[in-house]
Amino acid sequence: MNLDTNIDNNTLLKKDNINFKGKLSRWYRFLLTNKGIFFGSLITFIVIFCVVFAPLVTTYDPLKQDITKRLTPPMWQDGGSIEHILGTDSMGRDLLTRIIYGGRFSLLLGLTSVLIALMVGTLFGLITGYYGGFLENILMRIVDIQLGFPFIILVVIILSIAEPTFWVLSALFSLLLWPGYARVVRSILLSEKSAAYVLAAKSLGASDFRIIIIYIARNIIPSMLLMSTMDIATIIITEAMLGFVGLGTPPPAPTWGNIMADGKNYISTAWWVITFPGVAIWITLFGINLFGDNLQQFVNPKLRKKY
Amino acid sequence: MKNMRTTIGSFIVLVFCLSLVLSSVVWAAPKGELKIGIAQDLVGNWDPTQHTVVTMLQVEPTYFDFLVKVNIDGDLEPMLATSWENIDPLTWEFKIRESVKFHNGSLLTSADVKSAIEYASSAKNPSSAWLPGEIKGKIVDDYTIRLITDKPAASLLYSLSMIPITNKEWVNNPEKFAETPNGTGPFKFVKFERDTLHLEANMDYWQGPPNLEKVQFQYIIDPSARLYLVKTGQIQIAGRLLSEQIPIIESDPNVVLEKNPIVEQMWLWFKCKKSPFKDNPTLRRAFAYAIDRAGITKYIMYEQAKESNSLLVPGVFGYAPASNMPSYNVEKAKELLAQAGYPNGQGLPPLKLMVAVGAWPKCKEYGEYIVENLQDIGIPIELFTVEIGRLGAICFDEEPEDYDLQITGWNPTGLEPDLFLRALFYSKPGRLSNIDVPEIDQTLDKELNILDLAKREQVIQNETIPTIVDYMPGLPLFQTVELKAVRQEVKGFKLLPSTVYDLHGVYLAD
Amino acid sequence: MPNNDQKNLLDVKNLKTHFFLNNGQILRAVDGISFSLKKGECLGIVGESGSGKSVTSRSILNCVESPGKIVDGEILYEGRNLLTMSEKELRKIRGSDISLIFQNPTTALDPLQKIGDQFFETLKAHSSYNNTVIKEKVLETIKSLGFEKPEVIYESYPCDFSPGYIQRIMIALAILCKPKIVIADEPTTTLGVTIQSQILSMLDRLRTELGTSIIMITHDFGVIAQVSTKVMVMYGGQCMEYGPKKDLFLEPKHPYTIGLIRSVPLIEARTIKKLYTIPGSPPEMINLPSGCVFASRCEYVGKKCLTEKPPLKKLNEERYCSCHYPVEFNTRDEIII
Amino acid sequence: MKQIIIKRLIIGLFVILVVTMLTFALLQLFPGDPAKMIAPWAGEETLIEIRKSFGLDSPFHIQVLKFYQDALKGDFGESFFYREEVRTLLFSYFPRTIYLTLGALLMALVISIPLGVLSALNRDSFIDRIVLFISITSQSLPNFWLALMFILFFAVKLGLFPAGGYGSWQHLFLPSFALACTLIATFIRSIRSMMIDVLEQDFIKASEARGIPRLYIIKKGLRNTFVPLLTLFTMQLGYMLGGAVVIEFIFNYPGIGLLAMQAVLRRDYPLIQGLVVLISTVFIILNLLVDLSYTYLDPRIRKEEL
Repeated sequence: MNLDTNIDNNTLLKKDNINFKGKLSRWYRFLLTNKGIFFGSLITFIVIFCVVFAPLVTTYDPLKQDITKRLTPPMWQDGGSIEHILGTDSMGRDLLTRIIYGGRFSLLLGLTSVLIALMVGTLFGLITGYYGGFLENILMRIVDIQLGFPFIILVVIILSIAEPTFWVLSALFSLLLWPGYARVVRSILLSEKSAAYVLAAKSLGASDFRIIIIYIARNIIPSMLLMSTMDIATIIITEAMLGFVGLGTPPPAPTWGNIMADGKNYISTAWWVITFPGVAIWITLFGINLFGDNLQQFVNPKLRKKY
Repeated sequence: MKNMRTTIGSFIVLVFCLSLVLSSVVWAAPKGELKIGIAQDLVGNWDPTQHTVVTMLQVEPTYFDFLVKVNIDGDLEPMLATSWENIDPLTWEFKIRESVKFHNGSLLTSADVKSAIEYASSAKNPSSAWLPGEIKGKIVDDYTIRLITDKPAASLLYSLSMIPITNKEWVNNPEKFAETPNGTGPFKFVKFERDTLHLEANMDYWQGPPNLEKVQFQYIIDPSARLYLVKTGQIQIAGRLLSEQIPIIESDPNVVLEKNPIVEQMWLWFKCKKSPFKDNPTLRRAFAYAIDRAGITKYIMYEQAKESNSLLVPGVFGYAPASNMPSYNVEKAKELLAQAGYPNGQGLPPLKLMVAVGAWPKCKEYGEYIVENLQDIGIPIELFTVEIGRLGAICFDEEPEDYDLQITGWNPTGLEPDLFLRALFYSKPGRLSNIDVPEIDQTLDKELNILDLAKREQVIQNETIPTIVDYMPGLPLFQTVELKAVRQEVKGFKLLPSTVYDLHGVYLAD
Repeated sequence: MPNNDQKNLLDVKNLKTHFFLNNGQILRAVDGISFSLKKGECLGIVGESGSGKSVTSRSILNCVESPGKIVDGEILYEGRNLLTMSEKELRKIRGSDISLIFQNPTTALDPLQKIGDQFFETLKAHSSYNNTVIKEKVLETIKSLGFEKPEVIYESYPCDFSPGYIQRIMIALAILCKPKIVIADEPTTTLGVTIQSQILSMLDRLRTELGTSIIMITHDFGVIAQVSTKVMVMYGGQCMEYGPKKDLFLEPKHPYTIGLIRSVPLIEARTIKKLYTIPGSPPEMINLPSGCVFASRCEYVGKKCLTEKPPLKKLNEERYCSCHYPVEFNTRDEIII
Repeated sequence: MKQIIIKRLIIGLFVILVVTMLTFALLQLFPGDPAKMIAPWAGEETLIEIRKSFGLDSPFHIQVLKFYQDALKGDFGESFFYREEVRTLLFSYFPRTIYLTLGALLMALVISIPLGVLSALNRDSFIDRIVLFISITSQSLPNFWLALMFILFFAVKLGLFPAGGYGSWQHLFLPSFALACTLIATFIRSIRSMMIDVLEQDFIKASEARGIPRLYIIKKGLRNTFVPLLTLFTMQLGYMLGGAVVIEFIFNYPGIGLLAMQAVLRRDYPLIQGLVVLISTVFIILNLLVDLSYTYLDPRIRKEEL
């Protein structure tokens, strides 16, 4: 008895309303139609463009001091001049140029540290969450040891021993952040591990590695996206904190962090020195978060709107 | 039965409210309490000989007295010693004031003075740095004592103005000393907690009880925090403020701005035992000419600094502008640089200027400016910022590999010239510049042994200072002007050049 | 059969629920459904998946998920139109007068809350007893459905029981406030046959002993046969045929009902014949054909079917059929006993 | 359940041991000399005396052994700088940081729960946009800038709150609000995405169909977000202690953040060691509590564990 089901396949394909042109077109259509992603990526692109092609955007040298023009207010305030649109800092250097050049360092620092922390943390989280047992205890205790160390003490000691170069700082910040990722990934693993689709995959003979990477990893991406965008801000601001104690990047190299640290003492008289880097951070993060938030909808089907 | 889980949330909230209720201490200051915000921290050890921390030296005169006192004009005044005379080049005899009581009620006698001075001068204790060497005390009777120095020391009297007279029982067991000081000062020690020193009036003080009931010295790390606390009235005096904060102070009717030059000077020190500065005074003078000291004072520090044109500061015995002090002259700097063997900076190894952030105000700013000044004449130099702890550790090293020049301040809180010249330029201990030149040692010894004040002053001004400036171990950048915000209800508060707190005459008008 | 002079408990007239998709198209999930329900009756709504039966159940309680909206029609419950009621009034009815049983028991209860608390919550929302009385009533309802240790159930969590057991608990929850109507949306689809019969007998007892009328939504004819007193066959969001179970089973008039009945494998049938299946596939709800929705798959299709949408003809007092050419068909001669 | 706790505490002790060993090693490499911090201008022989009084002259391993012997007896030595028992110092400074962190947590929850729920309920509406705006702003503005603005505005101009220091709840309000800002950003976004997740689930529709009032349903939704929120908070706690340093710095609020910074800057080894032990113990206990709360709050996991 043959079961010739009379549903012929080509009728399904022919239907024009179900779009089977292929995965890419779906991405393409989604990215364009979703306003959030569009604006988010636009803002982030502008920021990255300014930061990367800094010499084109401003003609000033970020390190050139001009003591006589110290703490001149921004253009629109009285005493401000067209030359220095956003005014100058405590050493008479053009603030806008320093913010743009500073962006290079801060954004790069933020991104690299978050990426390293993300990789290490997720790896730890996946292994401990999925396998559990003895291995989990050891690795999670390493997380405890790492969290146990007060950050400020660790930073001051390490930055006194090692020269605060870019890589030392980003290693330090990923040291600060990776336990967070490990713990979140582990908590997601705990709840997903017993989910039906994982058991189904296992029953189909999928190897542990395949299950972790393909099945469970997809559930981690949304929260990772959420956390990493926030951590970039934390890093930039913590780098400013180091500026207070004289531990951050060696002057006169500008970073958003140490521009703000310098501007702190002049907050009531020269408000712009500390405010504009803050605004720069805000704009960058607004772009990234807008992009990340809406991308999250695409990645996480639950959040995607039905129909 | 309400389920258990919400109890976790409510438990946290409960603890929080409970603790708040318990700790509600009324913070409005009672009229008779003067609260002072200080910029550097106090050491928890109250034995005055166990530290050389500037803030402690500034605070000690409120609960300790000294044999002699330096008044606002810089002259010596009798205090616990009513009179003194010089018997021979090595001994001085002091008459001790009678019926002076310690805080624990015991009477002050020459035995207390002997134990205090000998204890302070022994090499074991840090306070020996202020004294010209070991001092022996010989008791003549209950109220007269002779102090014998191992070599003639014209600076003895001024140094004694920095050695507090403590009770002999306290000196014998340092443990007790570390807990609570027992002096004869106008205020008594109450307690030290949360970085705040609490003092109360000493009713039977020999000059009569002070007008203030209580005094508090609170360590507040951040300048803007200090200023805002004064503006909201939580403290009455805030020290070490920034010139950018002056508009805020002046715009506030109930806060008065106090501007006083003090004995602190900021220096740029060359490491004279490390190449390329080793045995090369011309190179050091070339650097000196390349630095726009006037610019720093005018543009960066403006209200917070006064130009310094000598190794000493006005008010210190023997001060006079040094004729050969270099001023900002780029051509001369280039010329000297070539003479020193590095035309336009060729051949100079990459140098590092060390600056501590958070110790002295705006140190980083003028550090960056100096680096640019030097780079302008071709010198390969970079700024190297460190935190205070690291600076303290490596600022005396003779051949540090991390830096070649450093910016460090020097504030001996005393007006004796040797606290500047001898302490900084004598080969041993050769503090910050590690200069080791026999000629400088000879002129310093010569000046020390002259007992006649006028002659000593002449030697200091015409011989000692010019020779040191020629060798240029360190360039004085500017004299610090302390900016203090004082609430207008604080009356009778005056800032001594030695930055020491004299609160006996101060009172709070309502 | 309960006498039919009683007033209808629930009267649904020309109900239309459409989904407005974000790409502008309109999905007519329910397109003009009318039926009525008397006390103690069990209306079985049967149809393939996607025929709009679940949406109908949700529309009755007016809790259709977005972007669905009820665009037309009336739902009279004891004379009051549920659609025009305020949210507050409607909430009083939901759960106490009309309650809903979901298809998938595993996700129907809050995983973090004790089962007892979920009962407690529901009763508290619909009554003003004090807490101890509510707890007793809850335990009493649970015991009344034949559960041995109600206290244990009260204190335990949904994950502590098997899906079948949970579904029986859901029934207890549904009848907690003594509702007049219980809507069961495919209650046994995810469960095994033995559990299915227990659940259906439980529902049936509700109807016979307590007189609560039931709307049973399913795609399984066996369930319809076992429980319902009246049947409505739905296809493409419209009612194909509606009438008492016995008549509909024995003399189905609408070609679609005939097709459904003929495709039910009968164990008694001695000769093995190729199983009859209805050709084609369910209609595409977004752009439904103009004429009769079933036309493209109907064997008895005529000219009019393609152009004119057949109205719901009233064959006799309780039989309706929406087909231009109702077919004379008798199931008995199909089954060769 | 009990053996889990005991096992974790034993491992916790092991972690503290490792952390203190790590600190000793790091302090060896740490440039700087405690004696010079007390008496910067003293001569070399005096410095040797001071180091002897601190016990730094004895070889490294003896120092370590001595530390552990005393630690077992609960004595963490005396702070070089404050000349006070490390234990009493920590006990007087630590509660203040607890108030600060709890205050910040409370404020963050009070602000972010309503906003998170609001934006979850009316998704992609105008309110959602505003809440996203608030969350991004509160997170990208540096906390020290916020702190200074709060002082300038609330304390100095309006005089509502003290500008700093520690005394009663008024002193606590502004610093914990400044600290709460970064927390608010994380909480709002997590609550929003989790609430959206939960509200889509069947049991919520079932509760609505049972006529359960809207408020209860939101409460149910929130309870489901509580566990992940707890994880987020403990993760932020590490940052809070670090972040608190800046807030304590500006508000001159004497908590362990400021104490840690000064201890390190002054090379106060016993105080550093004491702080490391204190903070790692806090984290161990906290992590244990959070893990236990997983099992306690979420019956599904508890069913597996037992």
